Amino acid sequence: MTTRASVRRERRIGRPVEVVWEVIGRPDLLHLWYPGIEACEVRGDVRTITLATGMTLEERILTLDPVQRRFQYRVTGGLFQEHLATVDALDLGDHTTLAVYSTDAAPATMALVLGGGAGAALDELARQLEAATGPAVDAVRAGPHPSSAPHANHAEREATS
Amino acid sequence: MTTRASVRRERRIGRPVEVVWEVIGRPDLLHLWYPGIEACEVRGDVRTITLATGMTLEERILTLDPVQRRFQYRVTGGLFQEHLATVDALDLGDHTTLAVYSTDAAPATMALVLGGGAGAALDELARQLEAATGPAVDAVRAGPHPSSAPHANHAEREATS
Amino acid sequence: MGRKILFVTTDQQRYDTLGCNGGAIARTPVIDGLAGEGIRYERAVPASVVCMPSRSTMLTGQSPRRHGVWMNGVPLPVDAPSAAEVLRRVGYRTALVGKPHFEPFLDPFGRFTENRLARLGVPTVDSLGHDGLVGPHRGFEHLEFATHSSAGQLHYARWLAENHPEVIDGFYATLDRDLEVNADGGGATGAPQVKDNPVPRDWYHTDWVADRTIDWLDALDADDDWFCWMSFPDPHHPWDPPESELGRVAWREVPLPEGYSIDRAEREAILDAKPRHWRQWYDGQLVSNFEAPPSWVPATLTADQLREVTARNAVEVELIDEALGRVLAAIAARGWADDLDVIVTTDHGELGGDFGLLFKGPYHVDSLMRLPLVWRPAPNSGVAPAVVNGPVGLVDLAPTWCAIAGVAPSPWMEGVRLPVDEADHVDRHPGRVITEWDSERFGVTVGLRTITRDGWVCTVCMPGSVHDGSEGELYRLDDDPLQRENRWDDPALRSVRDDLVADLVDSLGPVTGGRRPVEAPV
Amino acid sequence: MGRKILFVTTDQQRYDTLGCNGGAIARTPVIDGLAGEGIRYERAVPASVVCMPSRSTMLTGQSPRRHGVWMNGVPLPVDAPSAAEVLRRVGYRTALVGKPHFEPFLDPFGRFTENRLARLGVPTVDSLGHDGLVGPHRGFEHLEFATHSSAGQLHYARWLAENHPEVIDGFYATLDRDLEVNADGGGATGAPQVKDNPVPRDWYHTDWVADRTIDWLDALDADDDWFCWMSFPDPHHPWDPPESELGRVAWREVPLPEGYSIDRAEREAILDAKPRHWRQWYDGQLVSNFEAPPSWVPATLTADQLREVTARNAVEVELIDEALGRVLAAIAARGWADDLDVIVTTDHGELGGDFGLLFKGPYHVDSLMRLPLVWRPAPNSGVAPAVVNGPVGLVDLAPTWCAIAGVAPSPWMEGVRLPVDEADHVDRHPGRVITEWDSERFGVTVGLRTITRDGWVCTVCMPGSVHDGSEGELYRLDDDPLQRENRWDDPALRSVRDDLVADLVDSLGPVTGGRRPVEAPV
Repeated sequence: MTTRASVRRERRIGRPVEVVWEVIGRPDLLHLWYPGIEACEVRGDVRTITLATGMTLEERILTLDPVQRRFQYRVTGGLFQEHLATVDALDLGDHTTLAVYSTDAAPATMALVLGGGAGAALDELARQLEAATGPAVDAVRAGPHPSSAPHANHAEREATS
Repeated sequence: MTTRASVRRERRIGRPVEVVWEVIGRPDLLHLWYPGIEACEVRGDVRTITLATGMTLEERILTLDPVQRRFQYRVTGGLFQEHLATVDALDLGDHTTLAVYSTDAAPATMALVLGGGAGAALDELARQLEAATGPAVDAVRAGPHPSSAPHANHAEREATS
Repeated sequence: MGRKILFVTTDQQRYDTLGCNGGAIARTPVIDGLAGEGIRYERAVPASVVCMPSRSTMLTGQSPRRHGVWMNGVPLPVDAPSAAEVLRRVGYRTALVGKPHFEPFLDPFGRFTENRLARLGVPTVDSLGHDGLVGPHRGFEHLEFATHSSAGQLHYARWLAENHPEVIDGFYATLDRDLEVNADGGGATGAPQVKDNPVPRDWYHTDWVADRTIDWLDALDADDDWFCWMSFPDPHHPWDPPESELGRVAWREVPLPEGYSIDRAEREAILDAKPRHWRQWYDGQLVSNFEAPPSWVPATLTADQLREVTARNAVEVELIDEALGRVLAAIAARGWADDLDVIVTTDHGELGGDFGLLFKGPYHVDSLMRLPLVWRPAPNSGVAPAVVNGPVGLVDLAPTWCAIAGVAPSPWMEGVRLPVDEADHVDRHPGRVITEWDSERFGVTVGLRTITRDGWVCTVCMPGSVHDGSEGELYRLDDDPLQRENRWDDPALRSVRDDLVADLVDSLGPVTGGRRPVEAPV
Repeated sequence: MGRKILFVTTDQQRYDTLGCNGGAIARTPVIDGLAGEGIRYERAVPASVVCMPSRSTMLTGQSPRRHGVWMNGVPLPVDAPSAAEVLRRVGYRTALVGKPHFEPFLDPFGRFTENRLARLGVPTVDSLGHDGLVGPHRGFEHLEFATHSSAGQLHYARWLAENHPEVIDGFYATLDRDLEVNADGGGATGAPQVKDNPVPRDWYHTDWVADRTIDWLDALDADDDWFCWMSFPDPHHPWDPPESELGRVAWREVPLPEGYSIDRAEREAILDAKPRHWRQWYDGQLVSNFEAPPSWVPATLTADQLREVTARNAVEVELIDEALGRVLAAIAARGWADDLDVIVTTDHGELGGDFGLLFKGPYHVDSLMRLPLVWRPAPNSGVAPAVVNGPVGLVDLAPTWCAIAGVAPSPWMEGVRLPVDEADHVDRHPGRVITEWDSERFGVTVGLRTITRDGWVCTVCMPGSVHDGSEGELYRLDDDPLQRENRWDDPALRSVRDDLVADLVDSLGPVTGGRRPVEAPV
């Protein structure tokens, strides 16, 4: 019996929610703020990430919702019996943001390990945003990824049957 | 192709996180703050809820984590191709709490409908907590459910294979 | 004793489906007769081209930005102001029979009053009004509901289940198993939302609505004043009228709509000159809203499918006209004919094949915005028959009901009493109508703001996930009645556009507060 | 030239596995010899009974509540203070060879330095120290790592993969496919974490650690002073020593541990008198931590399984003793024998069958808390052989290294230099050692606070998801050396308990700041 677990990490970031979402809402920039992810390629709703250990993971982007400011992806390819990552930017109404990175996974151990990575990622995200500089913040400033222009809503379509 | 969706609702509640968790962390009390749920029965990690329309749903409690203050359940029984509900109490550090209720579901439409219910539930939760009175708050005050004493960690075990 | 008000709405009916408006497919002698005796409006414009916002505007006399029902699925607050309550307080008996839709239908928790009422088996429930006074739900003493479907929680579905369960499955399933608008095709052409329905005509919702209306009226005292909103679910899809009636219109002989270009290249060129959401939906690249089957691609629509849909739509329109005739006869039998005001309209139109599209969406053109509207004032009021050409809004209905009842319009009403003729329009009506679209669907946002004025229709596409804020539409109604040529970027019309946009921005006023959340798709 | 320091740790070794401590199963002549020439500690107590917190205490000289590694999986910050860096700054060459575990092993992102180093192929990396000065990682100029497994990112696994890939699968898989501690059984009895491993002894990690240590020492200059932490992964499970060595101990003839009651009723009665987490784990009702296979139920442990595990554990202990002998010989060959201080200890014990349990967890009894500790001062220092009975802590190691090197202990170190004899203990040592347990596992929290003092061991169970704050343990070591009788609720000992608890609370001091998050299970 494989157990599942859910691990949530959060950081309050001293920047407005729109600014935080500019980074979180760019799936192609994850490697610029997630320690241990060295590269990141997005094609349609498939993202391939390369870890510092050399491992590559294929992910399906499930949700990229600028209204809720919620980004979700799922690692595909059999490593997990269950996986769902959710990144939220929550407006606290005082020009600060609560960034929340959740991992649901089976095996449970992987939720814990990915949770650790997510915590480190939020630390780095907060560091860059509050300093208003850093690789991810600079990349956002350089303009959108060609594929992230106003677009149709393919992202939330996922075959589940 | 069935689409999935993820709908998040949140409310800032002017009460400390421990007080908010006292309610959220009691799966047997959901009907006392979720409009349209008329009854709620918990046996082990199975919860059966009865809706105002007479419909009953069976749910599996996946996570009841007082450390993270995260509660998760999944509607079982085939109504959904995917379902995961997540309720978080997030400490904002100023004696206020952000309560977040998320629904991941396929079909997507059900995520929207359950999200609507969750929003109404958070409104009612905030109302009762901030008034320090109401059915759920009063039930918490009356003491724990017999089965919610210090217990072993069955909750996060779920067969996924 | 004052004037009685029969307010008749249909759902998603095009202007051109009525004989009095030039329609040649459906026969609508009853409404045509009312138009001949009363006032026919050539350009009645909704505040929104979807149900819940538009109906909320009728009831409250407010724009969507004020009543807050900014898209389908956002319930009108129970304590929103209600013109029905205004009438009730001056002694009117009040009822709404048929489709309400101020609250979402999809409601497994039974949270919304419309869904609760039939379960409770009571004609109404009390609730707090906008002014803190308790009264019946939204001012209606009697509520009896139906919608397009034989399923669900409302009175008609329960009545069918109790009395005629054998016919339930004959209706088209409006939602598929994923609770999305169903794309399944039927009939002879496989057109979406078409099904042959063996239900006897008497048990179909159109006649049920008339029957229930008549029953309510029959229970009133002879000297009661009354306001009755009779709200037919048709001719909104699904197009599943009783199959016994299909012979009324031979679909193969139905002419294609003027707004439909049979030449694909021409059709697509017209779409391409409009803001991008037009072509994206046509091609199946964009599903921005819940009002059409998400898995149906408009580009697949065939001419024959369009003919069959048009024919069935016309059948439904005829049934409504006949049902209305029965109600009017019943009213006459009560001796109320001379005191009776009848207003007939709809909440919004239907694309109906224009530009190769069906159903509705963020498309602010005549297909969806030019509505049937007829006001037949009480014969004893002495109002002369007329045609009003200038634009009026559904926002003007509530003040009109007040005027009929002889009470002042409430300060929260934004419209003005409908003009009784063209001169009255020039004198009293602002001459502009604002139509708003806002939608959110899983992160995809579309917003349109439209002004109808002086023979122009001008639409600004708000920045969102589809538009960048630079796009818009501009049509001159007299020389382009089908809105085939988008003149937004025409340099010769730049000052016209600037003036209309400035007026639009002015008219919208400040937006206050955040949007209320969407509770359900519909 | 000063004294050289060889600091030898094993992992999860019981006090009673050494001959000098009365052990009769494994032969440990090398360590026994060091004990005979030096100081043997009868009650050396860790600050935590799991690896990462305990090892962090050794390196920093701080308690877990101060260094912040409050459970396995919480990394020691890279800029935590390091006693190795203190020695390096006064000229010592520094190395750590073997198992580090200041940072989590399970690290798919390669975020932690320990895992990065082998990939980078460099002996160390520079980082910022606790005082803002840059130096090699945690003060070590040379780092070469191994752990219990033939898999993973560390040097030993890479060395095997490169040089002897054919033996990798012979090792036990420490984690199962769910990355949980593996419960699979092997050997003759099916005991968990047991496997017959065909690896040749020379390629096993115990000898590899000795080989790499010798190589590093051989590369030093003759007049270098040095501090070498040689850290054997054994005898921590898995119990998969080279099968060629299994004949050293005939498992069927191994006596059952004194702490194991073969009578089930007696065993369970003892457990039932302890706080509830004992019996709950035994019965498989509670998995509170990551240190044992979650799917293994202790109640299923058979006497034969225990014999086989004990035998294999002893084989691993013998191999370590022999490997240490080889290193000491190499040091002697370099001419450093007279200047050499050797300290041998472990990070924590092993339940080893006591109370019917294996592995480790929140169980503060001698099985896990009474550690082997031998300090053989440099022969030329003139320290006389001794046995110290009073309790000392692993927190005392860092000041001891400082003393050996002739530098003052750093102000951030919490312990004192290890006493050289009983009188020195009475004079200088506070006489109490605090041991802390904290764990979180998916919402299940357990906390223990223990004081060892004056022949008592007293544990308070902190309120959490298992305990309500009322439970505890109290043992008198002289008349209950196996801690079979919990006297927490004995009214006759109430004042003793109160005094110990007060001292415990006093010693813990204020807790500052929040807990750092857990990054991985291990």
